[in-house]
Amino acid sequence: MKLVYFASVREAIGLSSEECDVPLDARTVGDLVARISARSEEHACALHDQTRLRFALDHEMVASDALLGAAQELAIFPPVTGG
Amino acid sequence: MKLVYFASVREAIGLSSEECDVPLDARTVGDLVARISARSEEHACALHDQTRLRFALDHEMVASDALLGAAQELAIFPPVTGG
Amino acid sequence: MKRVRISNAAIQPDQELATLLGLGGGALASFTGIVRDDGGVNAIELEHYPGMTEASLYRLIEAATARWALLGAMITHRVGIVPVGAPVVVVGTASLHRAEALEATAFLIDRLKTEAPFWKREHYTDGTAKWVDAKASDEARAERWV
Amino acid sequence: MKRVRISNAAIQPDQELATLLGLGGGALASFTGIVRDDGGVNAIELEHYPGMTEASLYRLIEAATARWALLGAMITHRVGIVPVGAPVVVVGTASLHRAEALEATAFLIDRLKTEAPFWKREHYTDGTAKWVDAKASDEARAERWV
Repeated sequence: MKLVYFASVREAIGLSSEECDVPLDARTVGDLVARISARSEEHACALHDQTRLRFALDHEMVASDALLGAAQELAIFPPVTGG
Repeated sequence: MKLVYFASVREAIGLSSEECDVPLDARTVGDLVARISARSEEHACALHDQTRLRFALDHEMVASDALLGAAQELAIFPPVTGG
Repeated sequence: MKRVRISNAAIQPDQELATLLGLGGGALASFTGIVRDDGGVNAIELEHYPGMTEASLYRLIEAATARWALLGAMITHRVGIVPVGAPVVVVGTASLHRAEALEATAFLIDRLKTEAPFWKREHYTDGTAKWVDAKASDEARAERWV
Repeated sequence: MKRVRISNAAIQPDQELATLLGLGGGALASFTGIVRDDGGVNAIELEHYPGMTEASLYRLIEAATARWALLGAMITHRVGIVPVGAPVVVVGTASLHRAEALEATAFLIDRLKTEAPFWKREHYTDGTAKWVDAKASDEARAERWV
């Protein structure tokens, strides 16, 4: 799965995208985000509070309990502030 | 008092404005409109149904029971259709 | 900035709204009314009540600025013969945040429809013409703001 | 007519809205968002999620046209560095009658604020910069349309 990060999440992790293998026991977005947190100090810091994050699977906003299914891209970002 | 007419009322009466002396017993807009109706066949036809007319005293929309007071101009017209 | 303009000539919505862009606010909402081709109409003719027209539009702008925190509000209305496809009215408001401008714009056009002394006559392609009847739905929309 | 445009360059609201004037409708409503001078801000920087941005704005336009009888709807959003006073977003809708265009315009900008993947950073005159926090009031306004 491709992971993409935006805005303050991108800055905190220090990457705009990276690849990750989805563990068999990671069924939801929340499961996978918990795994990604373990990658580094920066990941842990950026992702520890899921309530302050928003997620999109293949360009569609989803909640953290959404099933990963066959999605190819998970985006993690703070609440949007356009307009 | 100056009387001014607009749109279908103006066309039905055949005048855009005229002068009228306000009778002492005409206290409201409705009273005066009833008097004006008696001026001609055209006036009667244009003004007989006050529910289909709108009125303005000195440039301010009023109901037919508004007091004439010291107003100088009474406008009589159909419901407005601008915009 | 409060502005009312009655125009005998064609109106350009962007020129009418230009001033509102520079007031320092974050939001500009606008409404443009255009002559619709309603089956055989080739133009409308707008009669108005000079003097009262301007006064009633200013009163609406005063009511809007009393109700919402606006940086500016403008209404431009065309009179005379207006061909199909041409703008008849432009209403615009500017505010710091969007809620105020969006609501004030709806308020101004809704109330204009029932309070400002304009009368519309449709001219048809066959040469006939007919005064437009007021709509009950316009009254209902204006009532929402009372 | 449905159109979404993401622009790196300055946007001209009137050019963005021009097509909506010629769709035969009687009503054009629009909203323009402008960079506000919020105490020491000299520009904002807009980051977005290419691909998802366009998809989410199209989804909003589809939702609006399913809900209201619209003749057209467009959204243009600027990205990159945008100076104070410049337009950031233009939303426009056209319809036969005014209620649809007025409501659909409010719907589109309200939902865009909470669903479209844009992030704003304020650049201050002292050289510092800060990500803008999402507002609870934006969530509340978007909820009105659910």
